[in-house]
Amino acid sequence: MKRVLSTTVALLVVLTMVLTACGPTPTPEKITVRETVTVKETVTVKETVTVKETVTVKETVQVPVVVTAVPEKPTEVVYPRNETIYVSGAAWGPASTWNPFQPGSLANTTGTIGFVYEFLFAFDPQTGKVTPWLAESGKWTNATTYDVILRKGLTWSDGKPLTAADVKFTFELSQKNAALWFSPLWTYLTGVTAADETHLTFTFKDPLYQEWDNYLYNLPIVPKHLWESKTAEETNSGANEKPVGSGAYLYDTRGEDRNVWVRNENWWGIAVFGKPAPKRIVDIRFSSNNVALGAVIKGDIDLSNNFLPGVATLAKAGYVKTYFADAPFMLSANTAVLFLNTTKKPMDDAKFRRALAFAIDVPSIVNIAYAQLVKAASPTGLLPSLSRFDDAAVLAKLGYSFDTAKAKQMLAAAGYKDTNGDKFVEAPDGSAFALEVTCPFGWSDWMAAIDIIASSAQAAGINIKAVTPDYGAWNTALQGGTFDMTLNNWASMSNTPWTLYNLLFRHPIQEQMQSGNFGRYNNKAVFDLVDALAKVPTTDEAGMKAACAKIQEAMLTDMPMIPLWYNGLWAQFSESAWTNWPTEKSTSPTLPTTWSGYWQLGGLMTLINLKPVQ
Amino acid sequence: MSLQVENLTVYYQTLRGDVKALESATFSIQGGEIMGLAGESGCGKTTLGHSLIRLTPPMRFVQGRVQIDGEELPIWDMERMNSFRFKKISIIPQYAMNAMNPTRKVGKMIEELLGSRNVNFKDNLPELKRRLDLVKLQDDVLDMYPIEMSGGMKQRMVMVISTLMNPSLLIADEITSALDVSSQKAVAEMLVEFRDKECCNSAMVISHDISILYQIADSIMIMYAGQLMEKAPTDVIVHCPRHPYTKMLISSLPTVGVRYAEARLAGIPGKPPLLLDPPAGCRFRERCPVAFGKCCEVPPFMEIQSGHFVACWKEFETNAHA
Amino acid sequence: MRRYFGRKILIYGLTFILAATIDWMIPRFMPGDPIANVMARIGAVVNPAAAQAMRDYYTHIFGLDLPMWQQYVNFWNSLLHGDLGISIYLFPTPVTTVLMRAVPYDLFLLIPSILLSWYAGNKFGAFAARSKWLDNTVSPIGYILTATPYMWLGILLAWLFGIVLGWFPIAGAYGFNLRPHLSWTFIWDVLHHWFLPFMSLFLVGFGGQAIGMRNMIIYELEADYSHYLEALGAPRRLVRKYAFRNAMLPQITGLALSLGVVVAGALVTEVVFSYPGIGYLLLAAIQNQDYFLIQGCFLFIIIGVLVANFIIDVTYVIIDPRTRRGMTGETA
Amino acid sequence: MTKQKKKNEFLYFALRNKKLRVALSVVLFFLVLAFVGPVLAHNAPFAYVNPMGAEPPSAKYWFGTTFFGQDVFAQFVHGLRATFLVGALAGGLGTLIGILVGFTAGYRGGIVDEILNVLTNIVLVIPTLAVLLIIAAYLQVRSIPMECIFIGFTAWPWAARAIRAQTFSLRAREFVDLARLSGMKDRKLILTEIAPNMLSYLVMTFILQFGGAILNAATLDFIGLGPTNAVSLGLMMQYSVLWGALQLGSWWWFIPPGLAIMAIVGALYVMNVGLDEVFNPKLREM
Repeated sequence: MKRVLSTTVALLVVLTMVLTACGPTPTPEKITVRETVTVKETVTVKETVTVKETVTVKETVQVPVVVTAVPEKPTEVVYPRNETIYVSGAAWGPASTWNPFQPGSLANTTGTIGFVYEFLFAFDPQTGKVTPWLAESGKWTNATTYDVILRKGLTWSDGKPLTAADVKFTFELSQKNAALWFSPLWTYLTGVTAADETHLTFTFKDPLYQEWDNYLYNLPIVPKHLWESKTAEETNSGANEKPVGSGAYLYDTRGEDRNVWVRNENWWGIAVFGKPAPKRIVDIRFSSNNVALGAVIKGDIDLSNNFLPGVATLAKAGYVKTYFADAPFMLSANTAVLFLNTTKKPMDDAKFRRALAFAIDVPSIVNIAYAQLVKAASPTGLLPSLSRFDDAAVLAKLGYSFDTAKAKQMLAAAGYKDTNGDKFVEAPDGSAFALEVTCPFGWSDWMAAIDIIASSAQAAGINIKAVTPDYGAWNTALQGGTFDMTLNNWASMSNTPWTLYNLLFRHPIQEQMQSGNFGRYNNKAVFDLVDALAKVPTTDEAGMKAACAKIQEAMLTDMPMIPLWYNGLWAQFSESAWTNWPTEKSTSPTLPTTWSGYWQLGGLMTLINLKPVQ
Repeated sequence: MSLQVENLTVYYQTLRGDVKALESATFSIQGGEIMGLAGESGCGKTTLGHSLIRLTPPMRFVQGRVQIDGEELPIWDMERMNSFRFKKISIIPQYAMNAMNPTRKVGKMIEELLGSRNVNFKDNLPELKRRLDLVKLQDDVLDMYPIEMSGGMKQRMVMVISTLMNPSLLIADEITSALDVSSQKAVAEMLVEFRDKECCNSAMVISHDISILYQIADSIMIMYAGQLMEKAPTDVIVHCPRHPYTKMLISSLPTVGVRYAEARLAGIPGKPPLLLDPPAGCRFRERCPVAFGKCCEVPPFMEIQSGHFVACWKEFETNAHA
Repeated sequence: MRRYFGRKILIYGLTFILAATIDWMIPRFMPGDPIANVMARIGAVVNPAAAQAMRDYYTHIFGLDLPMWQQYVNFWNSLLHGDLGISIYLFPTPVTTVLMRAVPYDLFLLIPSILLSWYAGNKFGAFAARSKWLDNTVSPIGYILTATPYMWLGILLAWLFGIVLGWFPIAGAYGFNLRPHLSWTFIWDVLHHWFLPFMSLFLVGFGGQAIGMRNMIIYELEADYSHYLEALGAPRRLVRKYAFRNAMLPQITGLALSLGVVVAGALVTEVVFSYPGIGYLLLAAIQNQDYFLIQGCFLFIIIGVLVANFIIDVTYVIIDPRTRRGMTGETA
Repeated sequence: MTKQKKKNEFLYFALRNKKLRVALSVVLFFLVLAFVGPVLAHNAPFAYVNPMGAEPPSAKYWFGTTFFGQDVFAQFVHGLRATFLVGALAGGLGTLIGILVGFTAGYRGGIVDEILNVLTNIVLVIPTLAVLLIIAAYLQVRSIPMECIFIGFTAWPWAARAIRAQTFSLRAREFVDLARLSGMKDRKLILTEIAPNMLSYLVMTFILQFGGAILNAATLDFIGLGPTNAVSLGLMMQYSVLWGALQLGSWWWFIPPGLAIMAIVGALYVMNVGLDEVFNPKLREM
């Protein structure tokens, strides 16, 4: 009896502890981790020029403690269904920071950027247009001057007005602080002047037009009156709880597995864009995608941006809606590229690399590993939204497709023959080789994919086996360049093909390649082509196409990496509570996504367009 | 007449069939008598002893009557026996060393035991202490855990516990075998003292150490292969045994005081029969030098002189002629 | 007695120091660059100068720029101040904060499941040992349960009650539409989410305890002292009481031993039901190579198991006089 | 009774013990399946054989197919092999170390015991996963033998503690004391008095370690710290869950592996009790 008693006591005690527990516990999210990294790249594939001054770090570093996020006077504790939208698929860990300058970690509080903090412009991948947001307009008055006019009546959520001074302050934050991701901007930005409340002038020296647009819709504007007092450390890595921004939603609360945002009824944008339909957004972090799958089937989730295996079946059965009614069901979000380590034999041989491109059974990857949720990538690697930059002539001449016979024959022609009768070809110098294709353990779809890559390559006589190290080991090998060949998809939706090529041909080659050109492909000529593209004004589409054609020709000739398929913009939604989701049939479809960094790419507009079910 | 056993038959159930461990035993123990029960190991003496107080599987009651002080003893019924156990008939088990609950202080255990028998502990405490004194144990042993006692102490403690209710019959099963010679003597003498002080009316002392029995027993009963062979006053058994088996037994003891167990009836050819299916008739006959046709029938356990019982056709014949 | 406990405490202290040291070594042994990792997470800057600045910055924050011996000293120093560093995976949240968020869920899951399964298991086992047919009908259940892998039982329960029947939620600690607050709605919802994970922990533990107890009781009932009691006409009640009591002792040690398994079980169970406890946290930390979080979790488990072991040891000694002597090497 | 007779006795009762017979046949069944299964399964465990993806059991695919259209039966039988391998290797290792440590501690007692006890405690409290993590980090590719060694080296404290206790109780028994009093040499004492009384105990310890190892392996595999280059029942469960087998109702994917583990380990435990009854006459059914 004693024990039973103590047990019940313990129960009650602990129950109360749970109630007062301040919240979340991290969870491993294998598949969404990758999505996250993608997300990260959308905001950090930024420039490559070098800063002049390097920052010095203070000796003692104070790291702010995350305080319990339950507000002093809680609002509703049971959310009415008809004014709440439940979404998932963005966060891969519990919220830990609301600092808009830590883009990667923000995946866990998707909304910090886009809901709370806003941008001068937005970008709609569906139309490829960069559209004004905080800014009313912006234009190059001459080759080195860019003028921005802010909208009137912009306000911060604390009631203070948002003025040109705030924008100027934000841009200048990184002028003396190299640890901020956007510090490289100052290698060609020479100054920001605020003529008055709404007029800004940016002056440049030798500007990178292509990248500038990225900044316009990726750099979150922060309130000067709250941030000017922050130290460099606070600015760089402070957690910034209870963020004050200018956006459509306010930070409400968080739990170990969720972030809750509540509509900002005084948002300046309501007059301009309309009022977002859901009063409250509950952003759920699922421990793993299969759990999300269950929630979606039960209708607990209105919009899931998790990668859900087998969703094709569900969509066909009508359990869920997807953007396309049929394969590939999903919009394409980014390109899965097989990086070849060009510093190792035989990957240093362009002929071998090209033969490999033909050997890989992409159709099986699409049909088996993804059950048709994705589609094969264009050899140029560019997303469908940028397909207008694919050069038909180059593709006709140098394009590749799965063809084992052709691969064999190309290998033979290049001098790769099976001399020792092990069914696998040896290098022209007669040396045998055994290669590994890797991806992190647990990323099941990719594991299936590399299995297929390995087996189809073996069918063509190339000795490749699939290996799946743990994420950390994989990441180290990736950035340290010790892998043979590995999958990566860190470049995503952008207004310009330059974003992708900047990743694929990142330069200069460093001993740690942290965000691109992991195969350490070193070719000055191609690098120059990419830099040339960067300097083409975004208005000059013909010029961009010409530049891209050159890059694509070089790329497909040398094949330093092999674009394979497009990972989807995973999105499955139910119409049980909210309707009018964007689909292929919509007149002006926006992106049905909640991923961090996608709100300004149409995510927010999707919310604005939603209609509650009566 | 303390104990009266008639035609008691108890078998052991095994997967191979019944082991006929005790075959129609008929004998009695007088009030105040200490009877020694001797025989080779496996001869059934322990079976006899246990069947009188705790007849549990694999033991199986086949037939027979047992009376104690003229009262029928329902030995085949575990539950009904309870009222007799401890009060009428009690036992000092062979395993006295581990007989007490290791996790209870001895005193506490006794208290709970008595309590369970609706006997008031407090009332009996003085008597208990007196008897502890009798066996030269301090009172504070009651506050000890068994593990804190030596082997000899435990032995004596169990002796006290078992006799606390002044049973009419006390069964002492190999009480000395685990002890060194000196404490053997002590324990044996205490047993007698207990009887004299009427802590128990009569006793059945099971042992294969005839030398011990010789010291303390008034009479000795010899068993062989589940059958009673001979019972007589101690001196008679030792000095003029009548049953051929007893004769060999005694003569095979080079000097009194040698442990019986070690002297494996060196003189007698052959081994005891397997009791799974023993030969009909006298089970000793195969080894018996004087065996003859008649021995194929079971000999009765007849009193040839007052207090002297023998089960041997040869003996009866010689008697008849005499 | 005091001497005995003195030694015990010494042993456990020593165990703790060694365990903690090993704990400290673990991350330092691991290949792979934590800073590269944290930068990858926080959003790497690509131009060399800025990258270097960031590297130095975070290396310093995590104190990895110090000589090993000093890192070790700092480790203990901060450990004694209850400071376990900053989580990489949840930068910039302190590890202790992260742990404290998870702990309640673990206690909530573990304490009831351990105690109840132990208590019920023992009762049930003793009950099973009562008669042959009970034994033959009841024991098999115990064996099946104790032989079931935690996660599989979890999967089955989730599938059956969560998906097929839809009676219970199979993920999270409380509903999506709730914010923690004190109300029956919320408490009910929490219990609703807690039930299935609790059950899968409880059932497996229950089976093990029941079987253990059943076997123990059988032994004890055949022990000499039981026979003696019966010979003296003690009623079954008393005999059973003693047997049960003595069978309990090994069961208590058994409980201590099972703790490790239960923790592992909790981990997988939490994975299956995405229940936000330490075990779960640990897995996340491992997969994200979050040194400091990993250390935190291990230390927490180590301390937990040690304390539990010590408590159990004490209880054991209080109940069983024999151990005291066995431990001090004396013989009767 | 002479030794020889005793042996026959054991055999005699062993063959007549229901528990033992049933348990043994279950284990043997799976063992045989593990050996002949791969021959029956005409597909490689990871080969994508069914273009239709996940399908329920059929004549062609006895246990159905996975989400990717892999043959579940093939994975199952290969997984069984891994399971028995782990049980034997890891269980054996654990028992061996356990005996060495436990017996020495129990028999010597005193300071030796103290030291070994501390050691045991430490290994017992170090979360199994810590060591695994190191291994996982060092070996980018983990193999089953590795897993065995790891499990063996973390599981022995159980055996050690149990055997230590048993040795204690034996050491305290009178007959050992007597033997010691009569000046018997330690070695002889251990061999003649203690070892025989321990033998049954050791056999049963091994059986328990065997089962424990299987469960441990399954757990590790399930949380994704198992072998990265092999198929195992635990991995099957992990994948089935990871790929929404529950939500998509592919019960044939996650039921068999768990069921097999349960049956094998359960049988081992029952076998343990069966042997107990054989070795310990008091418990024999009459």
